[in-house]
Amino acid sequence: MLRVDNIGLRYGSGPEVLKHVTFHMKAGDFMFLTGPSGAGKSSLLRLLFLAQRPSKGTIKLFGTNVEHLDRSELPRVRRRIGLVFQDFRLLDHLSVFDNVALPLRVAGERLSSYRQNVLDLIDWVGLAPKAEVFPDTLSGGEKQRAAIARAVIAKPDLLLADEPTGNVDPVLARRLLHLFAALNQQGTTVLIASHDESLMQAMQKPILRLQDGVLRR
Amino acid sequence: MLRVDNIGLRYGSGPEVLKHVTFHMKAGDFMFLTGPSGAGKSSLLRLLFLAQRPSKGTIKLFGTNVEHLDRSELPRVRRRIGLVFQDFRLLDHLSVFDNVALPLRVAGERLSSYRQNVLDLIDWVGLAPKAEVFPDTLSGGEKQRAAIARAVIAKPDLLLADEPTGNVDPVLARRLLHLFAALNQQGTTVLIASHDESLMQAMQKPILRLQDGVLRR
Amino acid sequence: MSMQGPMFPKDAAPLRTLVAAMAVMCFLAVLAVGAIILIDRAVTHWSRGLATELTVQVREVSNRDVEQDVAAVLAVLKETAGVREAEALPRAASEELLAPWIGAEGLDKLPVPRLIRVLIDDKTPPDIAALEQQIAAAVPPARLDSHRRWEAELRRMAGTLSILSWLVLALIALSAIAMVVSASRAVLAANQSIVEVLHLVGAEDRFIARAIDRRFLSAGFYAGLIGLAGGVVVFALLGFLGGAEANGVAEAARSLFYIPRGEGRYLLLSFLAVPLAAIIIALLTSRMTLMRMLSSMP
Amino acid sequence: MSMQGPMFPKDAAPLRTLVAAMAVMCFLAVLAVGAIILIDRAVTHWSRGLATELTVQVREVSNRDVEQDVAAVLAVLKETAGVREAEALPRAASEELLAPWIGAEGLDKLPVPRLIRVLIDDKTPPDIAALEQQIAAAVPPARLDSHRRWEAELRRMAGTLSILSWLVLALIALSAIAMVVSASRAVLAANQSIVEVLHLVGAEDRFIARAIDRRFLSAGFYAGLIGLAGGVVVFALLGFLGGAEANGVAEAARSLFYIPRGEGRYLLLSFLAVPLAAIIIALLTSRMTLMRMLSSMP
Ligand SMILES: Nc1ncnc2c1ncn2[C@@H]1O[C@H](COP(=O)(O)OP(=O)(O)OP(=O)(O)O)[C@@H](O)[C@H]1O
Ligand SMILES: Nc1ncnc2c1ncn2[C@@H]1O[C@H](COP(=O)(O)OP(=O)(O)OP(=O)(O)O)[C@@H](O)[C@H]1O
Ligand SMILES: [Mg+2]
Ligand SMILES: [Mg+2]
Repeated sequence: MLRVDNIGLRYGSGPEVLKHVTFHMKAGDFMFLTGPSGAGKSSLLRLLFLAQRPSKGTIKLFGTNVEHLDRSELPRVRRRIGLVFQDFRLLDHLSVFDNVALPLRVAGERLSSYRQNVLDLIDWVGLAPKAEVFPDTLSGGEKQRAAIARAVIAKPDLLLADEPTGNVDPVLARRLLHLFAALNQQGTTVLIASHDESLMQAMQKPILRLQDGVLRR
Repeated sequence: MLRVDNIGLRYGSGPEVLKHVTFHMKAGDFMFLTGPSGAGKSSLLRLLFLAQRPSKGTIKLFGTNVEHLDRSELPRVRRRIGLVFQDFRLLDHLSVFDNVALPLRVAGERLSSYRQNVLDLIDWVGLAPKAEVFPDTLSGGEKQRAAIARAVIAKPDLLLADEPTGNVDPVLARRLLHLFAALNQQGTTVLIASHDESLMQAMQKPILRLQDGVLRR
Repeated sequence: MSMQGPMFPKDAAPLRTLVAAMAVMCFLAVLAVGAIILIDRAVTHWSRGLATELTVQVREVSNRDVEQDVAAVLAVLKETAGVREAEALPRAASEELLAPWIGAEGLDKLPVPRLIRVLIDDKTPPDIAALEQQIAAAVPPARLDSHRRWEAELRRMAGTLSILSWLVLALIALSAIAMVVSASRAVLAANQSIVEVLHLVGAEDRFIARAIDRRFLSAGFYAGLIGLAGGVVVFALLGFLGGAEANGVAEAARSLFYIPRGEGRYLLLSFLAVPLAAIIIALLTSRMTLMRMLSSMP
Repeated sequence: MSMQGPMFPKDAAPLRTLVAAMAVMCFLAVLAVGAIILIDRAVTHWSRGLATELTVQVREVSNRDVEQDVAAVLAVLKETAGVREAEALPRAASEELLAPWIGAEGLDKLPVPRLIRVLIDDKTPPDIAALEQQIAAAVPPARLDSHRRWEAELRRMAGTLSILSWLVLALIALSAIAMVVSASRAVLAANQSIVEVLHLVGAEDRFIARAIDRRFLSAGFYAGLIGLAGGVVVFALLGFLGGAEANGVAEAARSLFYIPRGEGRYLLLSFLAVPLAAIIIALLTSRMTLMRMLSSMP
């Protein structure tokens, strides 16, 4: 499903941000990724959703070595991955509805086929009254929930979430993690970067610990 | 010091985001502001740092009613307030050093007079190796620390921080809160919006609880 | 409910700048194209006015009958294709011409040349040089005066003007390209984060390119419309306001709206070419910039 | 260590578009100003060439001595300020002129008018109309021929051209203003979040305005330089490349670089006015946009 082999990463000529990182996830796994600020969690996730190429090592996604994929094949791979960015990356000129629906639209699906699903999910994350609103008027936690809804709307095979609960209250955080767990039950492989020790403990899932770019189990 | 009297706020023709909010802080107070996502914490802070005018009620800052201040007097008032934005708002075209030094530069101080202070503070928040770097290459937690450094560099009389530890690990979060506490000991009034119950409990400070725009003590 | 919003914002400041730049480009280019056409017409008009009337002088020579010579020249002219009218002027007309030189007193004793006024058909003018030789061969003391010097001077000036206005059109086009390129890049730079999100969410390059093309096409369409309309308004104002003074500009500007058969198509085409060029440049730039942007994203 | 960076980014896409827009505006305006000057010089040049040479005809009248009349006219001319040279042409010159009209045979029997060639000082031409009357009064059979018709025709054409190029300058200026305004707004829109942070951090409005002015001033400076240089290069190329063909443009373009005393100041000023205007427009727009932006922030 997902196999990371002896990966190294440096930005430009800077220091190594990731060193010899090796791990794998089977289909249906649910794991946390944690570590102090600046440890390289976001960088590792960026490699996994193909926003960045590693300086060293190989990444296998869905059974194929990513390096061997043609550029034109990458969009299809990306569409199987759901993403929650640490800084949300909502499109400010689109309504919450359109933001959440984005992965479906990009995949060429028609409005009529996904309209109800999108509205249901928006309702589920508690944004029903904000569906028509533009992101710049949302509160921090509301933005984060919209970003999560966008990541899961297409029922991806792999879900990568970068601190998806940093801006919401503990109650809501638990609710959102249940969303991930439900998705996981349906077969989605989930990897979540988080700082929230209590939340991670509550979920009782394996935890990858990064420190200065090195993975310690 | 800070007195909020029966304040109401609505954005445009939307619903009331804050209703009848009344509280005050004496000089040297340290308080937390909490509540579920979308409760109005950021909105209340925005009112206090004069980024927004209330629809109703009055705000007294440093002993004067803000409404009675002339526009030309506001910058001086703002310079007595330190801000941590929920979304950081670092200037991407300035180095971390310049971002942290911004309030001093805006106040007309000379580089030679603040250079060492800024470097020391950057070191204290753990960003020494990143002082020359531009914010878009920082990790989430690093950005947050730079934003905190910017808020405290001028030793403000009032510090308003909007979820200043949402993106850092618990160890670092505690360290940063100690920074606020140290400042508070020197006389700064501190108000911090946060979701982190364990952190708030550890500090043993009064907590304002907002829910749907209403304050419950 | 607001659904299916545009992939790229419709009304951002950089896009508005692009529209302004393209509109200004179109406007100036329409002015330049119009100026070229105006100058061309004015030259045709002037040189026609000069060329439609020729004069033949027939000198009175001692051993020839001047009246016979005039008749002979008229005969030649009548047979020439392109000559609409040829008319011998009375002796008085010639005397009038010579009077300031010689004084009226001496004239009646003198052999005065006869003048023949020749009107030429605008559309199918005869070969003037051939006609000149023909007349000289038939009647040696006859001379064709075709106002050549005048025409040459005017043509030289018009040629200069024509070169200048083409040059100006070229320079406007070049600077417009520079500006549109720069404005298009700014539009794409402003939308870089959107491109990135779309890319990461799994959009094909084609999908992104089509969405951006749509923005540029509608920007180009409005800009072209504004620029074209502005240019036409200027020429219309020139034509109508300038009516009082008969200074040639107004007349020529008005003539822009009088489109003779056949020519209309080209005029319209050359005006439409301007916004089309603007749109194509904007599209090409945006496409190139987008592709460079995307190729930097793995 | 990188410290004291600029308050607003130096090299953002919207700023580059503004520089491009201002440079293009300056370039086109320099072209238009240059064209106006060129046309003005060309007209002066042409009409001088025509006006520097006058001819006086003195008819041979029965009861007067033509040689005396010629001498009298020459005397009048010598006393006239602005006449550089006056010279009676030999009778042969007059006969040559009349020959095509009358035929060489009859001429020796005829009273042929004498011609006086008059050269006029370019800088201080005499009052032609007064001179005409003076000559006619002194010597009734003498007539001054000043090529007036020619001059009038050329002046009309030149006037038309002059109006057109002023109009083009005005239109370029207007569209440039529109463009610079739009580009300046885009620059400010792109920097809105920076303005907001500075405002909230306690910057005085003056502080923000000064920081932005600095960007616009340096943008305007570079743009002006580029535009001015471009314009000068075009005129230089026109002057040097056009050398082979003596078509008037090259000569006139070259003359742009020959700056007579006194005139130089104005020429330089009119060229410099162009980037200055661009900078002032950009500054005003940015200031107005900034103030509107700030006044929306409490
Ligand atoms: N684009 C970049 N260019 C250069 N350095 C970068 C870039 N992105 C991240 N870094 C650096 O790489 C290191 C790891 O960053 P990363 O964002 O992966 O950390 P993180 O574990 O997500 O931290 P946080 O918990 O604070 O978000 C940091 O020191 C950061 O400054
Ligand atoms: N500019 C705005 N225009 C309209 N509505 C807004 C605006 N800013 C905030 N809101 C709305 O006001 C409400 C309160 O927002 P606020 O940002 O104050 O919440 P918060 O308590 O900070 O939440 P969080 O913990 O998620 O950051 C939210 O419902 C939000 O959507
Ligand atoms: Mg991170
Ligand atoms: Mg908030």
